[in-house]
Amino acid sequence: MAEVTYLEAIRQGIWEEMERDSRVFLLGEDIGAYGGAFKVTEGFLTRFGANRVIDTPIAETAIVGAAAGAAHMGLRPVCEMQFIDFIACAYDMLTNYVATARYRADLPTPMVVRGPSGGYVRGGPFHSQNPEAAFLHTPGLKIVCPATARDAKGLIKSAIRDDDPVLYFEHKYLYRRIKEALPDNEEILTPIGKARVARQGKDVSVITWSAMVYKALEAAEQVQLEDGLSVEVLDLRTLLPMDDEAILATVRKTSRVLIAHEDTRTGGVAGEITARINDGAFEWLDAPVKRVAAHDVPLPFAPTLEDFVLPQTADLVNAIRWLAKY
Amino acid sequence: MAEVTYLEAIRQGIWEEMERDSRVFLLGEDIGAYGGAFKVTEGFLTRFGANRVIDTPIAETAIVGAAAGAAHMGLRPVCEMQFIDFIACAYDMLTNYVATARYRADLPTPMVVRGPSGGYVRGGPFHSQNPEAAFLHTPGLKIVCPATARDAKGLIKSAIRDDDPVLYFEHKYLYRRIKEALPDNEEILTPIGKARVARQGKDVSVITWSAMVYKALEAAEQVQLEDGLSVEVLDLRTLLPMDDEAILATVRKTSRVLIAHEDTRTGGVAGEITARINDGAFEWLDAPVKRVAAHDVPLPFAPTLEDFVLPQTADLVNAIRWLAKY
Amino acid sequence: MPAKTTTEPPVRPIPAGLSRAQLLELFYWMTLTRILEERLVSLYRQSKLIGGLFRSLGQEADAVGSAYALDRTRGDILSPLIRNLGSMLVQGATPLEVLRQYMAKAASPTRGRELNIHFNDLQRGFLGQISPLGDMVPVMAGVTLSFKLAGQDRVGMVYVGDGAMSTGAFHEGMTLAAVQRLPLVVICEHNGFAYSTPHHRQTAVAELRTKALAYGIPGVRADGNDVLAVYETTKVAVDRARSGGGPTLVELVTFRMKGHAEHDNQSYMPKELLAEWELKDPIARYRKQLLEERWASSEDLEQVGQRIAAELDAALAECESEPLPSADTALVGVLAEPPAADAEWYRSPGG
Amino acid sequence: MPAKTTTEPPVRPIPAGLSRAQLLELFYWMTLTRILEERLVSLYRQSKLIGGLFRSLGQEADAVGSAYALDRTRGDILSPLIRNLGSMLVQGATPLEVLRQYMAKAASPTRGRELNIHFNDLQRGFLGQISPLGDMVPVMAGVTLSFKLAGQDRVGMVYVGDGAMSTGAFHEGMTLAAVQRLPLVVICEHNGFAYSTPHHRQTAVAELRTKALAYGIPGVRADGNDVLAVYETTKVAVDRARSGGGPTLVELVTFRMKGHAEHDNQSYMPKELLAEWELKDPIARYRKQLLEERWASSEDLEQVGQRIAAELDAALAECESEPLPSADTALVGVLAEPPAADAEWYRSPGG
Ligand SMILES: Cc1ncc(C[n+]2csc(CCOP(=O)(O)OP(=O)(O)O)c2C)c(N)n1
Ligand SMILES: Cc1ncc(C[n+]2csc(CCOP(=O)(O)OP(=O)(O)O)c2C)c(N)n1
Ligand SMILES: [Mg+2]
Ligand SMILES: [Mg+2]
Repeated sequence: MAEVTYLEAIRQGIWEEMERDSRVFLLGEDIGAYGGAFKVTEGFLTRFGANRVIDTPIAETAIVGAAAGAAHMGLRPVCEMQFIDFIACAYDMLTNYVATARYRADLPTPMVVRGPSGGYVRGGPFHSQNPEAAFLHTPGLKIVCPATARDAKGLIKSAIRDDDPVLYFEHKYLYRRIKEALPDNEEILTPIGKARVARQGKDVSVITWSAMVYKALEAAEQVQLEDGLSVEVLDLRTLLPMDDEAILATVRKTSRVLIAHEDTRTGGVAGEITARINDGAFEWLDAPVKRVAAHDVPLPFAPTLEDFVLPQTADLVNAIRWLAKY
Repeated sequence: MAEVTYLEAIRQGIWEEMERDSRVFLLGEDIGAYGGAFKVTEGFLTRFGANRVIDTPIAETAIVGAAAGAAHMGLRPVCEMQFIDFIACAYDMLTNYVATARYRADLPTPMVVRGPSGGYVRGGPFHSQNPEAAFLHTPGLKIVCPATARDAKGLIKSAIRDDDPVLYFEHKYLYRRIKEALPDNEEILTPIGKARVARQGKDVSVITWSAMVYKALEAAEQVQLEDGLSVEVLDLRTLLPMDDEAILATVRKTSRVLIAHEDTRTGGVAGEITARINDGAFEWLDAPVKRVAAHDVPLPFAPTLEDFVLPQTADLVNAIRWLAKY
Repeated sequence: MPAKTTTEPPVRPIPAGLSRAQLLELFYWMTLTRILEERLVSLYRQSKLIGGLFRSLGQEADAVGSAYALDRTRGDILSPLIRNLGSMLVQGATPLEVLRQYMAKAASPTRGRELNIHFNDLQRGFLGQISPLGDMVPVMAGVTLSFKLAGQDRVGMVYVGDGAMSTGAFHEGMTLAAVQRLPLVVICEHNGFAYSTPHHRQTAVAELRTKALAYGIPGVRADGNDVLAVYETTKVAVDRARSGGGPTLVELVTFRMKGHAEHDNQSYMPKELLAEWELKDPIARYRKQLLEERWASSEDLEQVGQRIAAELDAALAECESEPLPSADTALVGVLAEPPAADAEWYRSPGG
Repeated sequence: MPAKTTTEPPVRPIPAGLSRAQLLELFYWMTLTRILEERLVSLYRQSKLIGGLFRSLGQEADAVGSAYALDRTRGDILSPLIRNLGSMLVQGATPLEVLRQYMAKAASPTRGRELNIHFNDLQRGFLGQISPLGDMVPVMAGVTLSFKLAGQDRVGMVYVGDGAMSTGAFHEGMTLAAVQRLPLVVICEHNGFAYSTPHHRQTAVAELRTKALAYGIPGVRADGNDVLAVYETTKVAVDRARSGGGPTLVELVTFRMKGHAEHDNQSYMPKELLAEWELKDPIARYRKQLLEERWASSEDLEQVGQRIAAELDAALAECESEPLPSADTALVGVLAEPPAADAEWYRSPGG
């Protein structure tokens, strides 16, 4: 059992899959000699060679499109977006070409697009985005957002083995901040489409994912101590396909639900989750489903502004108390 | 009062604004001599000249980006996407550059991006899309989706006069199918951000927009006759910013709500609306908010398949009855 | 006086190392393309087709001649555009498949999910396009990257129009293919117009092969209405790609004789241009050449026409009465897992 | 022996019609760029900056010389990249503004909303970039389109790196600007690397000016470390644009002497290359030239240094203790109407 960071876990996951399966190869900007902007692929070029670790021009549409073409031919490309924000430059290729390939043309397109996402890092409007919501309404894609080192490793491995395109959004705030002891000789494969109960509780449920899981756990701890409230925290892990069973189970258990995400509120993923809860467990609700999300503005740079715009632990505490009192 | 089609209404709206304001000009593919793929800008080149009706290369990112640059300088560009599906090719420019310009840099960017959207026309997966959901979570954009000829005219005029970027999604199924008598010498300006009660009712509310409004009205008529149900139909007209007052008003009135849209269900706009209803009128709900939306697949081409995938009037009837019985 | 029989010796030897049989094959593919499209037009007029109809009238030589330069036995793959019906036929797509696609039949290659010639078979060697222009260039860069990584001597070919070359996707795909020296031949069909937009409003570049210079690859140009010139020029590019020489941009100069699609009467099109190119019709011209050079006899060409008519009659007879896909197939196969999308509740609201 | 006073006649006449005063101005802007960045480095090391720090060490001449070719009195506008601090200074951006941006101060041009030199003032003539590379090319095409439509004789300038030229946005913007003959000068800073990616892995093209051919516009090349050559070459392009001659691609050959940003120790960078370019330092070189040609005296240059030190001391003193923006400004100004975004309920859950 070695202590590994979230970043190291991603690294290990990709490494193991490349060792296991010669069809897996990497495409991205500065991923070779440099090892990627955040060093996720450090050492890969030396180990796997320039044919499997390909430095590309600055051309996200070409990276994603080329990955799709290679995937059709039986390879298993893993694309890095240097910052996930730039996935916007491949939006057409991902939504119109990649996502539809199997349905319209029976073309298998097993590929992964991954990259550093998320805020709380003073990255400003173009190095802090959470693009989940932009792809949630595209049939044909899968979306995963690991919160723990274990899932970071387990989900990248499952994503690479998946027969369909998977968007893997890793949170750069977690890269080196969290550590976890992972078994050295156990193969970790987190199933895509399955949520995880991060904390058991009975009074209020917080449904969330990625870095927000930690704020939820902190808030749960605080209201436990200060209010004696028992809060369940559900870490969705996969957003598409969504784990309805797990969502409805926690709703039926607590009847009070908070959905928390880092992205802006309007049009965010919480809307979809609310609709599913409303649809599947309406009678179980003792209070309105509430959302804690970022304010509806582009994410500003200054710490005072970023901290105000993004949800903080205290906000979750407020929201949980409000629900408990309702 | 002349009878004008939905398409003619758009045409008149743009024409009037170009006559009124010399800062307004058009950018797009084949909009000049050809008058656009659907002839929305027919005759404009002759009247306004090549400086105000600019045929561009096939380059959506350049069209949108150039419009933004011109808008910063005080002009009021109206961009046509030949089919709205290709707005995906300008996704980065719209969400990262255009939408953030005012907030991050105090750059006014008054521009309109419009184009034919929607299905029911045997257009297949790339000529039938409804891109609302892709932009709903981008602060800094406005989104309008007219259903009537009056609003088609009133909203394009308001969009052109708006000081911020407006996405104007016109439904190609309606282009020549609906006609309406519009006053010749009244200036029609539909306010952005205000919904319209398309039919008064007290038993069930259907919240919808664009072409789906007509299916809702048909369904309302049918259940009135066959079941004596009184259905209210709310035509949102603007999706961003959303008219919460109008939404909550109809919910409080009927306590039974159906949200209907043509786009696929998962991640669709109905999720956001459900969350707002749940948040603002939870206690008023006598039944779960239900959604009628397209099935979660790329839109197939064959009539049998398209008709199955897209919501039909009969589906709305079923859903309304289900809600009334609940 | 054209030769009556093929026994007489050719006036000149056949160029490009082609055999008489191959010359006839080229004639067959070009003629098949045209007649199939003419059949489609009459079906379109009888409203038996679903959706729009796209013609390649006058461009049959560029499509057929370029595709013919590929080696089907080696597993070469091309990605056509809407005017490359001929290329797909050469790669083994059948008229029956095309008719079924245009009629959205259940038995069509895409089972009624996609339109017209948007279908593919990687075994036979064609990858259908999607509508957003330019996207197939990066995708074919990926296909040919897989050839390179596997050390295969296969070649890929992708078609772009003079209009599609303005897209960002084209540029990014070209940049990647060139810097990776991928075995990709890029065929630019310079047919003068992009929908209603004339070439000079699309780009400030006169000869489109010039764009190759921006990628550090060779750019060549040929008369797109001369099928043998198209073949020879493309073949050089294909051989270069196969031998590790990287991509080539091949500009084929031709003309779009019909509107963008059947609905478009091309009122914007200068009549003189049409008249001028009418005289350069690639099939009439090739026919004349075959006869004058005594590379084929009129009987040979007659037979080709008869064979095609018979094939198309049979294909049409087979598919016309076929059913459309049944609705319950609509939800299957968006992903491998789950195998089908949810059926929406409102279809059986009781349940 | 450098001249001691400016009274002695120049060895050679001053090129490009520049005056002594202008030569000193160029020296001032280049030196200001460098010293301001050095101040920023020490602030960065003291963790007084927020976010990353980008240097243009070794590229001051290309930024300053190109921007200097614009006419500020006419309302020319440029859009810089991250290494074009010098261009922004020339257009009137102040060190105080830059310091405030890097410290995310409330009084910064973007009020703490955007980072580093991502700020703009269309009056002074600079439009700040956004991060996604290439996007400013279409935007500046639009800015210069507005010049053309209004019949103004203003010129726009946009900077792209050797890496950014691979983006689809660059290609689309260039295609539009060229076909519309817009008054846009495109400056390509060929500094050898894009982050860690050497030029030869970015594109198969050796001389980046070659890419101009793909757009049917002139492509020229100059030594980016020779400020006078940069100025002269760019000036020709600016004059062409102003007189209706359309865009020019100006390739300025230089080298990135520091990592992509301060966090990057550029372990990937061949030491020889750095050593080689060290000798070509644009400021040392220009200084030498000024003295040897007797276009300026060492006193003149001394004074420039002193003036800059004083200005920077003052700027730093003024902003260092300034406050960050107050949180309540965060929701204002996403749209003109409504004027502010909603405050989320969870901040005052009672209400
Ligand atoms: C990205 C994108 N924008 C717009 C369109 C609409 N469109 C379809 S075909 C066409 C013209 C294509 O012209 P060209 O590339 O020259 O091919 P040709 O039709 O001449 O063979 C356009 C604008 C599209 N399919 N994709
Ligand atoms: C579309 C996009 N992809 C990736 C990045 C990340 N990125 C920022 S700067 C950079 C390198 C830019 O190199 P170049 O254009 O040569 O400019 P230089 O830094 O050399 O001045 C990259 C890859 C980005 N900003 N935008
Ligand atoms: Mg064309
Ligand atoms: Mg560079």
